[in-house]
Amino acid sequence: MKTVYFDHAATTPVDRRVLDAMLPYFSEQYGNPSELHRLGREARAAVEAARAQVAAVLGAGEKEIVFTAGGTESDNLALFGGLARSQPGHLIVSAIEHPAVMEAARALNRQGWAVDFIPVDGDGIVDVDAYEQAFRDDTRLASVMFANNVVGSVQPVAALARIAHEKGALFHTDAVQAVGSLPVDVGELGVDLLSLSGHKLYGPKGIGALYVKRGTRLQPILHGGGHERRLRSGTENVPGIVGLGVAMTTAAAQLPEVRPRLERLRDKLAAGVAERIPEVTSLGHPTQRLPGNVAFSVRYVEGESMLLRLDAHGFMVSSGSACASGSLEPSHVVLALGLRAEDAHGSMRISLGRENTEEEVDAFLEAFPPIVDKLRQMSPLYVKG
Amino acid sequence: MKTVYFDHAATTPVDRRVLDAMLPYFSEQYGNPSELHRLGREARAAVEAARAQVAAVLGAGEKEIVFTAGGTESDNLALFGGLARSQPGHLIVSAIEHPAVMEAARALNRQGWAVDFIPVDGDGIVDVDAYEQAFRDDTRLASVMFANNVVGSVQPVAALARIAHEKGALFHTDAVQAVGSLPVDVGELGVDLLSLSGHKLYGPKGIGALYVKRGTRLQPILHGGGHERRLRSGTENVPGIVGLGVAMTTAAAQLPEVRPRLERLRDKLAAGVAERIPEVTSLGHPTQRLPGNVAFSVRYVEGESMLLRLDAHGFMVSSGSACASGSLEPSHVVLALGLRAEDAHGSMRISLGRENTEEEVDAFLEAFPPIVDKLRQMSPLYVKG
Amino acid sequence: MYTDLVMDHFTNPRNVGEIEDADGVGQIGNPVCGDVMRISIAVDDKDRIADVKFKTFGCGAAVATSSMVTEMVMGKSLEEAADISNKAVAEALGGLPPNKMHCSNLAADALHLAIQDYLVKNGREADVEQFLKALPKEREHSSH
Amino acid sequence: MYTDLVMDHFTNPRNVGEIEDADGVGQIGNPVCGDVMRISIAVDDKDRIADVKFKTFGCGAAVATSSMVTEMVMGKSLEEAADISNKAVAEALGGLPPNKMHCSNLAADALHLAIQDYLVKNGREADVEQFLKALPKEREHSSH
Ligand SMILES: Cc1ncc(COP(=O)(O)O)c(C=O)c1O
Ligand SMILES: Cc1ncc(COP(=O)(O)O)c(C=O)c1O
Repeated sequence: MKTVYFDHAATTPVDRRVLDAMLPYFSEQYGNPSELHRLGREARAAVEAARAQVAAVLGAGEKEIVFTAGGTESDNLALFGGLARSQPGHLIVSAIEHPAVMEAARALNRQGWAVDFIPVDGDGIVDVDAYEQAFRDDTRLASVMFANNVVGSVQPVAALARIAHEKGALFHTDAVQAVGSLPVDVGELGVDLLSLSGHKLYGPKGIGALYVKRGTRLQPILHGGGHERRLRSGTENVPGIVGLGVAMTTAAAQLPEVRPRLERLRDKLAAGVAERIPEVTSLGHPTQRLPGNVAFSVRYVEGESMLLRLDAHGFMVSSGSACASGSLEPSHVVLALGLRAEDAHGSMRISLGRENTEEEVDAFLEAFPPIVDKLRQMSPLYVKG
Repeated sequence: MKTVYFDHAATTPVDRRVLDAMLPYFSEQYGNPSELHRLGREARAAVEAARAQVAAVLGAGEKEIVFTAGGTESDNLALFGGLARSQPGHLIVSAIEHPAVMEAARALNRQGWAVDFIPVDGDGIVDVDAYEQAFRDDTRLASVMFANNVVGSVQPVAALARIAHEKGALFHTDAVQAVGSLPVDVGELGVDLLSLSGHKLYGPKGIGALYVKRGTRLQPILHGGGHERRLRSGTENVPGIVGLGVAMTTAAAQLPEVRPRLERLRDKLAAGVAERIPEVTSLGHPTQRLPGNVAFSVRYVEGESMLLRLDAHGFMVSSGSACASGSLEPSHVVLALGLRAEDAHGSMRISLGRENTEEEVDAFLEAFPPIVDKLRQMSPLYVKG
Repeated sequence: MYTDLVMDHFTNPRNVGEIEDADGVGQIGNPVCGDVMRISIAVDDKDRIADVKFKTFGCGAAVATSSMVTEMVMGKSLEEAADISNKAVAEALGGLPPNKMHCSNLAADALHLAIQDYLVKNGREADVEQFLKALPKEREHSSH
Repeated sequence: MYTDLVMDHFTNPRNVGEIEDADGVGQIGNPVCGDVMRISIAVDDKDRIADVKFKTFGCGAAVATSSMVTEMVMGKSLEEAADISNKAVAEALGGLPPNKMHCSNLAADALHLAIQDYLVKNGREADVEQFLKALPKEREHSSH
């Protein structure tokens, strides 16, 4: 069976060029960058070249890039590291953050920090007034994601950063879903901290970066040999770092071509689903959204059962965020948009990527309606027989 | 120029079998293990199979293995995670820990924990009496490394763990240098927490594991999606995890053959250096040491200059621990053995690995004495002209 | 995460639907929680389950346990059917992931409610007590 | 981390050794800190450095800066030599890693001490002041 991968927001395949660039660093150029001998120096040079690539794509300085083990670590480093020096005060996050920010904020809350969760509107865009009013004298940091991983909505990050700075707070954005899919320039955004992750942009898993604006005081969360300008100890994951560098460069180069193409496929897919299936609610903002994200809720059926049936037909999608906890709760993001819990259970996310084609979209639009139909026939909630 | 890699304690090349096992997981089997579709399920199965491999080698249960991004993260998770629930109390570490434990202990100290650093004898073995006497009513955890990364000395871990338990404290061992080189069985050791790192045992960089004995209460340091039984959030580094599993299995299978071979080369090398070069002090315990570790201090010359000259002759060694801080301080480990600072500056570490041969050892013994001689001729400290 | 048997029951669910003029109907769960199961039974004059059908809103486990329970009780006596527990259904499927054991494994409860419905409708309240010792009492589940 | 020029000076250090019956000798550093440099000079009757040699215990940067400084001052007047700073030596080498700038970059200081030694030995204390404004005063370095 031909399979169609529509789950690029969960993870992406490593690009051939990325893997080719990484390969020498496993068994040949395997030096530890901290060592002074030839293999060590060559590894160091590779790490620094990758840092320059990441920095260039973000419009950052090389010294502003800290390599981490992924988006989750970057988010945790931003929040815990950015707040470590201060006495517990106040922290602002949006209501639709990824668990990596959400749970870090909750952990800070248990340590004595007051946390405000800023609501979003029905399209999944942060309520800027509520955000602005949430600042207090002791607000140290605000964190609002660049683009949401479930419903794809893109936030007004530059405006939010400006407000945080007016209030004297640091601003962090989790740009894990945005980097590689949308132009992200730290200068234009004016953020202090920005998280990204390799495996969301055709790079490897287990590598990420945190942009730390020059002058931002940050404490490490991993202590040790003092790597990454003392901000992140641990022997550098050289192949991963090299891969991230190439993935960033490749994504940036392809963006002008890929983005409009995915937006067209996205809109076709969303329109096709809405046309063919009654009682579907589309989720997220109609235009202010990730190029590859289509999200909707199907009444009377449950997300996992749609996902598994689609999988049996070769289509790989997600019922929401990939959450290892295996929670059965409906997505907090979809609930934050105002959906009733029973409808939130019927939500589904399709995330398109570079290699997807119009044929695949068409095939999906063929396959999906009968699946929904069959599940609705099986549903005790579905009244119209 | 033929090069000879003698720096396996810093890092190792990824074994061919390991890399081959990893390769499909980059661009083909690239699923996110948290996703329910086929690619996700296959990735989940690969992760769990690797967990079983790691657990089997350590004599642990599968549920006792937490994957991390490396030895540093494992050490930090053990110390911060093992102590998070308690009120600040007392913590015991040895004086020769790797910075990953040392700096974590110092950070805990800044958070209000009392820390005792237990001295070692001239051979680099922890003073068991001093260790035992250091325990207080509020001692929550003791951490003593299995084998030292600089001078190779192997600690009496089982006895130290037993004492900690008698005193009602948790026991952690940093076994990053030991796993793969020596038999390590958590049941025989009786430890609660044990750290290991992939790139020290012919696995990839950026992956590690923490053994967490069933029933041990641990808090995460990375918060998010709840991966790894909530102990370590972040999308799993699937290729890295698969690589670690195969690296563990391969190392364990080869250990009975590799270990005696390396010990013989090690002893030949150490004896050869001592024979050919006057005023050399060998470091660490004569027999209770890592199979591949040769460490010594050469009077009147400085470590880096030896290292760089050896590198120019194709021999890659280390002047001590690979420390990204680029500190010019002499190794705290060598000082803890009782060497004077000026002599500690002349220390060097050779760490042999699987692929090293007797010819390489012989070549080193040829090349090294003239290098020392030349440097001594250049040294204002060297009196005998 | 699901066994092959779970996937088989999910992909090819047995006995989907609703029995017209059923002798007993049981429904459990709550759409807010993401799982609703309805089971209808036809009972013959020997107190045997002559037919059983289900409708389920829920995840793979919810569908599979519903399907499995209908297969397990088809043709069984009410007394035998009443003895089947959620745990037995999960075991018959070769096990369920831990996080699916609590909320999505309610098919036996729905069946028991259908049996109760039948008994009550037929004036046999006394048998309810006898057959259904561990009857779900509109469990905590439905409201959480 | 080291420039090619640093590596060249380290691998093929110029002017290694000790001038017998030197006109001036300067030593700086401390073995405890891991760097000791000794520079000896021969001065001709036109106050020019006719010969200069070094001995150094230390890292690559320490050796390279020592070698470089001897090359820079060979044949220069004492006044010109006195003007050379540690910074100038590092620049002549194409730069040094940041962590090597402080402790391992003392060769110019050793040279200045050698010049001072020569001047004092020859009763020219007055010139010390003039030539060597920024003379290292047995710096903090030696004791830290
Ligand atoms: C918005 C967002 N933030 C953070 C993460 C966490 O990144 P990682 O899986 O690399 O830890 C993800 C994806 O998992 C994400 O989508
Ligand atoms: C004893 C010891 N502990 C911890 C570490 C840190 O491991 P990693 O580099 O994988 O973070 C190392 C090596 O760097 C080590 O030798």
